Amino acid sequence: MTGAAFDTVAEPGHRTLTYRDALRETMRDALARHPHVIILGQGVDDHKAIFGTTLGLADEFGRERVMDTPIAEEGMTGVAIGAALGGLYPIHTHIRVDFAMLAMNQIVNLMAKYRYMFGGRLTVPMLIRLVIGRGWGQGAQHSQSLQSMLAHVPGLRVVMPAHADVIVAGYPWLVARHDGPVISIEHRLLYDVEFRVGAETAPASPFFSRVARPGKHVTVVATSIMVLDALRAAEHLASTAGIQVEVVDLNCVSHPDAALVTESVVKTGKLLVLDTSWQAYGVCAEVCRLVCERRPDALSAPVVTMGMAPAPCPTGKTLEDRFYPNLRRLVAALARLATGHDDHGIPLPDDASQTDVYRRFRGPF
Amino acid sequence: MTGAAFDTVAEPGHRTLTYRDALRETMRDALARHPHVIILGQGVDDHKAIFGTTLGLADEFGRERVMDTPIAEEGMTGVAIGAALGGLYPIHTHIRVDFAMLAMNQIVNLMAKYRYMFGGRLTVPMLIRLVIGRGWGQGAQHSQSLQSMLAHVPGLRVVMPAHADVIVAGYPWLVARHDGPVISIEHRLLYDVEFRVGAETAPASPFFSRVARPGKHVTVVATSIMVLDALRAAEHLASTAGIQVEVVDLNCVSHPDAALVTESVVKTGKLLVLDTSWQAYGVCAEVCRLVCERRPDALSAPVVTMGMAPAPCPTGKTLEDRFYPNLRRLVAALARLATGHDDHGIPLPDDASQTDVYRRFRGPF
Amino acid sequence: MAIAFASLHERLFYQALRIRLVEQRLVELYPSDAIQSPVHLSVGQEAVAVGACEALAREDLLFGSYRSHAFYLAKGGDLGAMLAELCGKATGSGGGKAGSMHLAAPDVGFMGSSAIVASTIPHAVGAALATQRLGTKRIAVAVFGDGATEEGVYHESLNFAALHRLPVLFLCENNGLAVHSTLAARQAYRITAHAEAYGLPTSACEAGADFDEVHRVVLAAVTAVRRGEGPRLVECRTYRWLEHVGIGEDFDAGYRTRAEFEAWRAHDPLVRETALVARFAPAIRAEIAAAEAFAEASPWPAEDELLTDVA
Amino acid sequence: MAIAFASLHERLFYQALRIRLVEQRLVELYPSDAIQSPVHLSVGQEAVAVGACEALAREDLLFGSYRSHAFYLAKGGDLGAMLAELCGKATGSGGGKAGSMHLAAPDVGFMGSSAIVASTIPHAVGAALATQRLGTKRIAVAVFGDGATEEGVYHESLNFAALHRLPVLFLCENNGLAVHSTLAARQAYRITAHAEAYGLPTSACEAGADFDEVHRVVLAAVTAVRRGEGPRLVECRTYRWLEHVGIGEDFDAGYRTRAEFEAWRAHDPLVRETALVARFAPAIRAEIAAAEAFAEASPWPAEDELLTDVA
Ligand SMILES: Cc1ncc(C[n+]2csc(CCOP(=O)(O)OP(=O)(O)O)c2C)c(N)n1
Ligand SMILES: Cc1ncc(C[n+]2csc(CCOP(=O)(O)OP(=O)(O)O)c2C)c(N)n1
Ligand SMILES: [Mg+2]
Ligand SMILES: [Mg+2]
Repeated sequence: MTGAAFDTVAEPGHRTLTYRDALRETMRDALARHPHVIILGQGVDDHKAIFGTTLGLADEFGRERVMDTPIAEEGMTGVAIGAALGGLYPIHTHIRVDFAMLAMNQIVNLMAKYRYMFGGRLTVPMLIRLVIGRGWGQGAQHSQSLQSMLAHVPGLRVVMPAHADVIVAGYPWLVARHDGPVISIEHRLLYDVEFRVGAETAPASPFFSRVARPGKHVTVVATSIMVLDALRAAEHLASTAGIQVEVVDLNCVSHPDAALVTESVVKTGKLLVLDTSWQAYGVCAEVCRLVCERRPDALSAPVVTMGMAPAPCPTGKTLEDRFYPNLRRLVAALARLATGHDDHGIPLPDDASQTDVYRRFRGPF
Repeated sequence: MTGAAFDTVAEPGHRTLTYRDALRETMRDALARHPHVIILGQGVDDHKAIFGTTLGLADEFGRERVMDTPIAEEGMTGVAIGAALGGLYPIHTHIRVDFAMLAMNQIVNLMAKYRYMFGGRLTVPMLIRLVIGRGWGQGAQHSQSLQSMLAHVPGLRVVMPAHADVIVAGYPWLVARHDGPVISIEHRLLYDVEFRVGAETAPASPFFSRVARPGKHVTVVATSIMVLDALRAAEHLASTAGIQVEVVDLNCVSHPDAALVTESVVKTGKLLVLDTSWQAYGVCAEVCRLVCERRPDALSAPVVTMGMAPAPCPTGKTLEDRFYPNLRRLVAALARLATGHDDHGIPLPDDASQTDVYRRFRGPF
Repeated sequence: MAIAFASLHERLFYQALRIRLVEQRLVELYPSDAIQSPVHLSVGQEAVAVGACEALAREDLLFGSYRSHAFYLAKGGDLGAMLAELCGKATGSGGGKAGSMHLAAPDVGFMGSSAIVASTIPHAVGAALATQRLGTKRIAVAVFGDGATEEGVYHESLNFAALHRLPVLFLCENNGLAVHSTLAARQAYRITAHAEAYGLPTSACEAGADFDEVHRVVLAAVTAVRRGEGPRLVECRTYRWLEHVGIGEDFDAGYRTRAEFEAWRAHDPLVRETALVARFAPAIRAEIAAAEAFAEASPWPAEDELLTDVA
Repeated sequence: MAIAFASLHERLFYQALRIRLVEQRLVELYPSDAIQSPVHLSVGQEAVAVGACEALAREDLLFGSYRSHAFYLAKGGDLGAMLAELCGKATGSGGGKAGSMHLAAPDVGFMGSSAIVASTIPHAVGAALATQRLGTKRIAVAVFGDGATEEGVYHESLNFAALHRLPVLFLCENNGLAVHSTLAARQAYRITAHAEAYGLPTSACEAGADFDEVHRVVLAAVTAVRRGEGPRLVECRTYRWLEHVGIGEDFDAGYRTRAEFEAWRAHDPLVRETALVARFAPAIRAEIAAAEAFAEASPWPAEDELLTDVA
């Protein structure tokens, strides 16, 4: 990690834990340390426990603090806002970001605006956890990745951690120090992935972007699980062709570090944006804006963007596989971008070798 | 007008009508020609009649076809979708786009996906009319311009007519020929503005972008009422400094004409994007993507973007005036962009409140 | 204000009259464009706010709508801060960012108001949840119009409140109208009977212009809620004298009759009890004049306020 | 299928058994990964679909949820197209884009199914509005679970349907569960009494495994709706045998007991009437095998299908 906002955080030694455990640990600590924290959401207290991220917490802290809710996204988001206004710190979960469309009014018109609209007299400290995902025929209504809708709205802070350290250091900071609403977007396929984090981590703001791997030939700006894809592609290109890909983890998509992105593009001259959603009006577009407003002259080639195909998500496997970027297509695009031509002769990974993380994922969800 | 998709439409002779009357005429004709058209929305049948755009229609066609509704945006959007599936062509109105946040689930998860999700077996031909606006202390919840959230989602077509001819020719085409859902975003301050349209217009698709004014020194890509601002600024710069601004009316923001935009930027080398919403993840970002993916090398200067300040909309007049771009700041930005420096000596128009300008200004365009 | 009240009636009268005179003053001021903001006036509906707030404690948390001048004042919101807010001044209740539709006075438990119909109803429920968790004594109150009950979130809010027996009062100001639509064009249910389906005890006050009566009905409900008996709903019938938004009358618009208005007016204590009006009006007018002067003398927000308190 | 039925009971039995055997076959097939899609099975709930669809005409429009195999088949959806769809094949009911959660068969009035809880309820209301406007005879049916009634849109849908006396039947499959949550954790109301607050006549069928009984209750409601008497609600109590999504049992998960299941099972005609099972199963199994073969032999969607039928 270079230029990481957590440089100050890493202690000597480290430990390995899954993204899921990072979340569970963080949720547990929040409940244990702060009596005014509550977790609410459909199924937070059941045996599936939001992909395991709230497992055991209802038993430990009681169902008044780890509350199952009716199926009523708008209402429960409003309840969470009211609870925050009443002195609690609510953590509200949705097992699919798609369901948050039902709560857009509360999120966009109320939660995002309470502070400003009342001239700073009222604040809404709370965390909404939204799960995104992909694969296994989830289909059009269970596979979206709607971060750009949220990041468009001033008043919201939206993070998409690609690494457990953002959770372990950042989320305690949110609960203890930040008095506004934050949205955490978590990719389902990350839950099983293991990460190394400092043995002890001090709370620190998660509102940053960072270089996840330094390089000099091409810049990839990526979000969430796509950062892992980018790192794999970078590894492949380094070992097979000596191409050094710089991977920027955008992380805080609502407040991306424009200077960091620009600096990288100035260094490499070549940019590929890799996002979990559609390109149009998404992170792909926003990163282009950041560069266009600063140093478009630094670009020595057209920007390449990759995301979901411009369609709803189909369920059939053959279509679904084409719907998402895969490692082979990513490496191909990077090789073309880095070398400037198609006949670069760089070996591409098998279509079959695409992300074992995805391979390991098995329904039912 | 150059490169206009309606070139074929204009008949010899023309007439002048307001944006409001263009809508009312179109709504009336749709009801008169197509028995399966219904209009539904809060207040469509009252004396205010959606800013006059449905005036008299309930009396003429009956309240079963021009239906007032309960205050239930999610439900009524679902009802409209079901009515479309059942054989009607519903036109659903919201007097503020902000209220459509309550219907995002139906719009994003259902309406946008019905066709694809069922492999083309079901279609949802319908029109949603959303009003955007500005000024007079409407505040944080009545002044948003949320087109990018909608345009991000495959399955939706979103138009933001800056000229009455798009309505007069395009909306009859939608009702008669298009079998998918379309969203019309109408700026409230346009209703009173007069436009010149062909005396007779043939129905034609409104899914296009066009050059509203040709020029060669700078390109402005604008949406909705901002096109009028851009034309005013272009006029000012042409007459005071001989700077020829090319104004591109993006019009169909979900399916913008990337080639047209790129061609203009290749010609001028300089781009300013002027939108009714926030820049981040908005039209400003998307237009940057279109250029970055094609010809970033054509840019001889950083792109300038203008939209709402990155905050919820304040109500007090002094703050509100700063919240929106105005003609003076637009001209200043264009002069700087065109000349490459700040001390260009080009006279700027007064810093009048843009809202006041619109209240006085009437067209025709 | 060192005014001596001989009775509760007099004290409530004073408050209702104060709200009436404030809003009538807004009507006078509006054409000057000092207030460049939409106003949804409560003229005719003041008694609901006054009667209800009398039944509440200062620390009880109340959530309102865009039509909240009356509740803001009745709950104890500062008049000067309100007028300054309407004029977009830095001393306004929201620092000039709120306008008429987003008044707030958290120090007296007026927890904000929203221009999205029904949207603060679940906030009151959430505040009641916080009360329950934190073990405090206060209750929460959701104030909303008849039209707001049509929104899905109302159903969700009633259900959750009833399910957890939360200390929240649902207070419906039923003026029979949503903008220009009558109840018959919008609702297949009766508001009290509907709420009872969720197990909420309800009560109705037909005489919504009678603040004594409103106070009696609301107090009974508030007492039960505060005792921990779970949520309740009170419906007050009332009448909006002026147009939905703005300062005019609109009896000629076709959606209602002047006769209806006259009937309500005939029972309005603020119209009938002229002696009390004569006694109280001068002091109130003086207070309003001072508040106006304060608003006028107040500075505009600094330019950099545009980007403060965003996130 | 030239099978002779001696009675309505037999015919309904056959259909219910067919659905049961189809889903039990899916349970067998699932580990092979031929179906790479979540499945929400209706095992235990088939009788509701069969009894209800028997009361409907082919042209009546029915809207379902992610748990719709039973209603898709009962309404007359093609079995081969369903299995092909589950396998992501081009011949599937949605051309391989729909999966288990989005079955549709518009030709027989099965108007699609959605994975967003409650989201098609207003579609049925809208379809009923279309029927009313176009003067056709058909009615619309919204099928949804008990959990769906918690969503705000349910309130909005009941109100609008009742207000305009639309020809729509609200049919609630109450299996007492939303994922792993019991009714007591979610609802402060009773579903029938709540609907009555909107003026909807309601009826309940406690024996939701008994298709004859379901048919009787639904037919009475459908007849009234078709006669133009306005919307109605029918609640059928039923029981989900398997886990919420997927093919396993989960009585050890802690949210329900096996005893509950056994009680339902003991009353299930498909379990009790073994002679009918023996008589009908072979023909059904043959049909399933043919459908499976069809699905397996079907081609994958062409690559360019990815971007067709978008907008
Ligand atoms: C979600 C939403 N939909 C529509 C509107 C437009 N609108 C403003 S006030 C109003 C009527 C509300 O009626 P009611 O709740 O009875 O309150 P009243 O105005 O009568 O006090 C409507 C429909 C809105 N502000 N918010
Ligand atoms: C809007 C929404 N919220 C949450 C979910 C997750 N979810 C899927 S099924 C379900 C339970 C629905 O229960 P019910 O309506 O009773 O139907 P059942 O599954 O019992 O048939 C939930 C909460 C969803 N799909 N959509
Ligand atoms: Mg009202
Ligand atoms: Mg259920």
